[in-house]
Amino acid sequence: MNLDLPALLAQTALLLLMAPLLSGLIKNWKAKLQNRRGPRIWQPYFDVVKFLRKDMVISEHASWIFLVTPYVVFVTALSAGLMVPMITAHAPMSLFGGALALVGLLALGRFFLALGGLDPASAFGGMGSSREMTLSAIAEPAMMLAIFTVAIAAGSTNLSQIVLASHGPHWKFLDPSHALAFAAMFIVLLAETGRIPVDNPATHLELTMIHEAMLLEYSGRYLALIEWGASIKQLVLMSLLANIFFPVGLAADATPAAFGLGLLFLVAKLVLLAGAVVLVETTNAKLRLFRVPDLLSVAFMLGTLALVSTFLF
Amino acid sequence: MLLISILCVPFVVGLLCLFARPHALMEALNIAGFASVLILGVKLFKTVLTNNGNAVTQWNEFLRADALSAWMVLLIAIVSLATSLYAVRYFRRDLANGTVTERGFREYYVLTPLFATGMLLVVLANNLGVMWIAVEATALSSVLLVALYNRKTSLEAAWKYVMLGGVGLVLALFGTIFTYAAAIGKTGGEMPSFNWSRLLAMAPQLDHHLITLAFIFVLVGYGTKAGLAPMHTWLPDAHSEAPSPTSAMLSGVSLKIAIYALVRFHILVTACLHSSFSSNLLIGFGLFSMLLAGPFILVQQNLKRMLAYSSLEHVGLIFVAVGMNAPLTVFGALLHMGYHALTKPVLFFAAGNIQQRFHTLDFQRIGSGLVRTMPVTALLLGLATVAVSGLPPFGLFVSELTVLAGSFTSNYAWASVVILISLIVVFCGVLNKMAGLLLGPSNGAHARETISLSNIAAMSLPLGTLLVFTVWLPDCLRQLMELAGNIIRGLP
Amino acid sequence: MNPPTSESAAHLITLLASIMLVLQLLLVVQRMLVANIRVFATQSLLLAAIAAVVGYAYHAPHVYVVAVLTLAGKVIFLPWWLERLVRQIKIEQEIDAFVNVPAAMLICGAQTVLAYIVARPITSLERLGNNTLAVAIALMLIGFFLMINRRKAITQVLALLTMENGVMLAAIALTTYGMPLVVEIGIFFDVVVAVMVLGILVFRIRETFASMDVSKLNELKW
Amino acid sequence: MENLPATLLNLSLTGYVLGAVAGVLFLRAEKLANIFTFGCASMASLCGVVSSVMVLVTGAAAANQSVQLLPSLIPYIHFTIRVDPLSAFFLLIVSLLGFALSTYSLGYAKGFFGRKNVGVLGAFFNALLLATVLTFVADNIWLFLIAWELMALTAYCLVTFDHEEAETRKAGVLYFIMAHIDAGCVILGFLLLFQASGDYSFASLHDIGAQMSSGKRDAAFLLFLIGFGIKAGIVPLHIWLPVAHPVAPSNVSALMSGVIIKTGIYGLIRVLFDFLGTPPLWWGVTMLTVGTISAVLGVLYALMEHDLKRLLAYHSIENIGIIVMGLGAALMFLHTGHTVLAALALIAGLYHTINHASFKGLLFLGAGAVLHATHTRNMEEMGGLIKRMPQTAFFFLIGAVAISALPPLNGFVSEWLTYQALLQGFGTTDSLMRLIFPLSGAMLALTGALAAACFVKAFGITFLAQPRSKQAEQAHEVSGSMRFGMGVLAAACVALGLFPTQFVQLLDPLTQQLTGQQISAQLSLANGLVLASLTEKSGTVSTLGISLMFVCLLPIPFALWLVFARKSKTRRGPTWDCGQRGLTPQMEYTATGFSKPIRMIFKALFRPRRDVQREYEFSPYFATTIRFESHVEEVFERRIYQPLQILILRVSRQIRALQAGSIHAYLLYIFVTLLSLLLLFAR
Repeated sequence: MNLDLPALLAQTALLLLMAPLLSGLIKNWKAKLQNRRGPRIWQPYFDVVKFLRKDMVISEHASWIFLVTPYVVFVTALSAGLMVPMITAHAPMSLFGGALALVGLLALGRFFLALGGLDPASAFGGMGSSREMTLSAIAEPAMMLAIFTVAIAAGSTNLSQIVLASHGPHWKFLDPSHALAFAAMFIVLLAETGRIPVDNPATHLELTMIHEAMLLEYSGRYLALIEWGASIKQLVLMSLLANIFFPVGLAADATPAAFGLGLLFLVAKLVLLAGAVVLVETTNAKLRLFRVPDLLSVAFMLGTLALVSTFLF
Repeated sequence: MLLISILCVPFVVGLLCLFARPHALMEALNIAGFASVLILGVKLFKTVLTNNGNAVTQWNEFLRADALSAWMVLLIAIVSLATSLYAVRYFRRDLANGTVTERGFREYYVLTPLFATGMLLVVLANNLGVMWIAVEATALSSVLLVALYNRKTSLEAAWKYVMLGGVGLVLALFGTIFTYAAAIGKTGGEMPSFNWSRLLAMAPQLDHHLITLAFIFVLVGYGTKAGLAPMHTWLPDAHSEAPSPTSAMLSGVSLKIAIYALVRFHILVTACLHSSFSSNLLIGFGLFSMLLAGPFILVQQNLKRMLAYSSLEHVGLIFVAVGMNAPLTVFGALLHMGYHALTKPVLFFAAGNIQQRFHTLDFQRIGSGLVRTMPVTALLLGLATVAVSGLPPFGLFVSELTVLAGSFTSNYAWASVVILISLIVVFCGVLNKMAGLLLGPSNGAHARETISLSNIAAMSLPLGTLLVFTVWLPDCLRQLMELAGNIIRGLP
Repeated sequence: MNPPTSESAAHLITLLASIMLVLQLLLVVQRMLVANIRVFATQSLLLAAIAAVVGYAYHAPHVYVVAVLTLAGKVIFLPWWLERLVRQIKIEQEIDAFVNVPAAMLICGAQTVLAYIVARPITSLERLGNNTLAVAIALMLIGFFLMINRRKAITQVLALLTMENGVMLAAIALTTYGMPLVVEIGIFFDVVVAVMVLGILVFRIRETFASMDVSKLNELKW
Repeated sequence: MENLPATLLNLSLTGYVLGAVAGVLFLRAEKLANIFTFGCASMASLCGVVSSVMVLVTGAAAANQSVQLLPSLIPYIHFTIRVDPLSAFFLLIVSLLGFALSTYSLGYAKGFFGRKNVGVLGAFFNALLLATVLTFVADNIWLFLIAWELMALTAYCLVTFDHEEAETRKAGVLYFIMAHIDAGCVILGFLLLFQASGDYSFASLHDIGAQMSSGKRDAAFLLFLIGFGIKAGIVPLHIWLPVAHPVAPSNVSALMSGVIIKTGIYGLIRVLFDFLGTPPLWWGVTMLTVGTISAVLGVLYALMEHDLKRLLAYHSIENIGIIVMGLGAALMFLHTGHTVLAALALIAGLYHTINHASFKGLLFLGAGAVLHATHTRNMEEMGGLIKRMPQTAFFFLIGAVAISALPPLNGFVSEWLTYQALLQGFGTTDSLMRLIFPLSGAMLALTGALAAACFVKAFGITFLAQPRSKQAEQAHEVSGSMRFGMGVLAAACVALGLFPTQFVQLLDPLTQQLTGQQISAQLSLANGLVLASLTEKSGTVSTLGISLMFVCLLPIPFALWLVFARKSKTRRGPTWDCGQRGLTPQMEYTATGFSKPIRMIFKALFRPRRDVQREYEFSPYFATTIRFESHVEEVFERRIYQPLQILILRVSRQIRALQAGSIHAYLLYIFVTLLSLLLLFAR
């Protein structure tokens, strides 16, 4: 085993730096579409820095779980990101885990986040934890089915292998199974990143909060870590979607030019995806909590159909 | 001489008790009598073994003891001994309570040895007519024992017992006569012998029609005595109303005596007809008995009646096992007879203790939590329940599994499904009732039980024997049972 | 070898057996207790007669013993004892049956037919008379039916005894010589003791329940 | 020294016997009883651990022979044992858990002093362990069945240890009845095999299925599936499990959930892979389906529980489902002849078996510690325990993370292997049947996510936030031996999580025995750092690597703190209370509330019923008291078992009318019997 240290460092840096940008981009575009000026694209960076500097108030009921959670969320999201191919087909940590490990790591972060929500004895935190765990649970099978579809086609759960396999002659995007799986995955993405119509990231209204409710007691640098972690997670999922289903432009050889091209392609794909997300967010209203399962069951059905169609065609 | 002394000892004890004055003397006579029967029984069993399986005969083959008889003698002896031990404490207490009169007390000690004599005669008589007479004698002596308490219910039970038993015995007599008639004219002019061994020797020549008819009558007749459903209806009544020592004798050995009688005919019929006619009937009635016992136990409210139905189930199992006629099943049946004879008395003894304490056998009125109020009885009752449910480490597990395994070597593997289902149903009922009885909070008011050493001894003796013979079955006993099994299966 | 069957003896036996059957039917119809006992005594007398005829016709002296025992026991002793019992316990004279008379007759007829069917394959084995065996089985079955049909304890005892008569008839009919003497005597004494035990019970029941109706003995169930 | 494993095993068996005897001897001396019974048990199980590991490591041909334990009883009943790799593996599980539990019990049983008889508890505890060990090592039908029944019996005695409670007695009865049914099925199944082989020894049963007619083979399969399935607790045969496990003392619950139900798994593996020969396809499909259903329903019902131990018991059903999924997949691969894949699926199942033993044992011990400290199993009365029992909380958290299949702990590893087996199964066949693999994989994903939700609830409500009751407030950390017991299992969870490749090597003799393949080399990459699913290409994972990654990445947040936040201050303050006058424990989210969204989403299954009663003086909006009750329907209990029970009882009562006391009726029965026999046979 040889660790490609530069690639590792590069991807870590990429994840850390690009994640807030993506969040900012989405926020900005959303505002634009809603005829608002909106925050600057760079605003999330400032937010993170501001939060990092601020003093913290920690609930007197909270235990060490509350203190550990931000680190866990941050680290798991980052580790998950290291398993996803971003610029080149070879993710730096792909040997340490593939799609399943990625899902597991994100789940670990969520597990602690939910515990952190419960820890300060506030009703909001509990509510948020409860909803978050519920929705993620019903999103999980759809996500797995979508991943299985591509994994079966590639014969691997390793994300790099999946991407490499899709380079091969047999791959075509027009393959119905891929299209269906992509649709399923896209819905799951909306749920996992807390987007409308599943969750409204901008709300602080008690009854509609999901993700935000869990963070209510967090402040200062802990909040910064969690927010940053969340945006990394969003980046990870979106690049996963982008690179698995559209494995174009990934750097084939280790030349700076190829890397540059790869980065360019990645950004382009992410921008497109962000656009799609923004479109969906703007054109839809948030669903009632108990309507969300309907949406996710659609995703599940799409995933199943994707599988069936690999079988049929 | 051996056979005669086996018969005479209890008979003389019974007569002596008729005239003995002191209570202690009667008790001592009983215990001593049965102890000597046990010793003689062991001697008989050794003699049979050293005789290489050939029967011990006496009085020109009037009395005959082969391996099967020897096995039964052992069972009768040990159960009677345990019962006589238990009876000491039981009847003293009853006498003190005024539950039983002085006359009843004497009646018990006179009739029980006679009852035992009758049973011993059943298994030792070679002549089928004498065997019938002996069965009738056991019935008559036990009827009065059942009615000993002279309560309304015990009279009712005794009446049902004697009427149904009487009808059964008349039918059995019919069958016995037919069997005898089947031999007439096949002996070349001589008067045919009524001896079972002779009849067996000439079995193939016996008249087939008559033998078939005979077996039907014998089956219904002795089946009534053995508690085969649907002729079993007297059984729960008699077993529940009799004094507990008598219940123990009835359930522990009396049923098995009737089984023994029926099995003798079964051997004869199979040897004659060379068909599975009697086997099929035994299996059919056995399975029906087993199945019928379940529902009654599930919704049972009376402890001793539940035990009686459990006997019904075990009798059914023994019949099925004998009917299957495979080496393993027959061996299992004999084993089962023995183990069951050792288990049931303990249950009835415990029930007797409970009855004397709470003056009822109704589960609801006894309440729960016997482990607190009567720890020793509860422990022994619990162990015996485990045993009777066919769970290890007690022998009934081994015998039941042997029967089941044997059924898979015969043509009747399907029957094992029925057996298992009924065993499970019965288990559900017994467990449910017993758990409610033994466990749980006690209703506090009662003081801790006082229990005498003889009581504990009487209850632990069979249970201990059972445990010993479960983990260590001496070779000689096994040989005896194999010989007996061969007799049942009609092998030389 | 069997001694040659005397024609007239055979006829006589058949006749006596048939009368026994008729008496049995009479028992089913008869509602008076004492009368019942006497019918039974008569029936037993016929049985004793059959035994005597057999003993005479076939030169089987020990069958005489059976005849004498039957005469002493079932014709004289038991009826006397039962009548005494009836007097002692002062039972009402009426006996109610479960099934009314015509139906009972019909059932008895059916049982007789059944008895003939059952006995047919083995009539060839009968040593004496035609259909004596069938009559014996019919006696037994009707006795059984009688037992089921009657409510009074004492009639049930009586019914049991008629069944016993059937058995004895069969024994004589089938085996000619009767059974070995030990057995005969043993059976006889057993029956007598049985009836006495039953009598004791009847007496106690009467004392305890103030009634002889066994259908009221239904406290023990399930 | 060649027979050291056998000697150790004998030593271990003797130890259990001694422990049981000690329990009986010291019935009246509870302190001595405590020390001797549980001391013996821990020593004995330690011997068992060493013995089984030796067998697994050396492949131990020496131990793989029949050993006569006692002289035989009747010529056909032999007490022979044999430790083949399969037995050794399960012996390892029972001994490992037995060791942790025994040490735990040393402290736990002190809670019973003066209240209950510790001697009885200890004696039965040893007896149960003994019976379980015998079940695993028995080498013939008789010994197996005897051990099997003894296990049921001793487990019953332990379940009803606290028999003053009506709930306990009912649970015990239900457990024992189900155990008896299961024994019945197993007996029938074994006898079918015996019929074919004519011999009782396991050696003679090897591959006996090939000599049986397919009808009998299928019958045997179904009987074993029901029999062992009841013991293992697969849906819909599970109903006894969530009832019986919680009412037992916690050390016993842990043993039952950790090991006893695994005897069902052991039986299934023994029978299906060793005895019944190449399976038809539908066996595997059935197992896979049943496993999937068990997993999903188990976790769903677990979510509805607010009784901590019942919740854990339902999770046992879930995990058994996952194990059975692995076995089912393995059967399907055996059918298609893919023995390597079969070995993979089998490893997944076995791995999950030992994992479940360790984390479920740990969780039950944690629950026991909580119960010990708070005297309640109701989660709604707990809370805030993490501050009062920090170590217990930490161990429980490890168990919770492990059971939720989160990396890098052991639950994740085995589920990862299961996923891999399922995914690769898709390519093994062309029939439509192959869709079952990814679909059950998706259900496995659902299960895992729901399990995470459930343990957020279990841990969060129990240990976090404010105490919800006085007892919770006054709770205190448990004794050292109890913490040691939990620590052992927590260490096992971590070790099994971080070193999968090393552990998989132990399974080589096992897969060799059952599928003829040794695949640990194919599963290991990069000197054992990385677990691969047969090839590098088809998927890899490294829990150790992930943990290292965590460690390496942690400096980043610290660096951020160093750069930006060194001057920031941290202060403790009250939780935001929306301007009310302080938060009270009543305002916290409850366990019931936590699972409400799931209850609503799956309401077709749960059929929730709620019952709200308000008492008010002026207007319903100003209620003085509100009573809220919420029920969830147990579908199988309500729809199958209860109607069945009612039906049986009703029929029984009707049949009872046969014996209504009338002597005439009784005579009639005899009469009719006689007449019909005459008519049938005597013409």
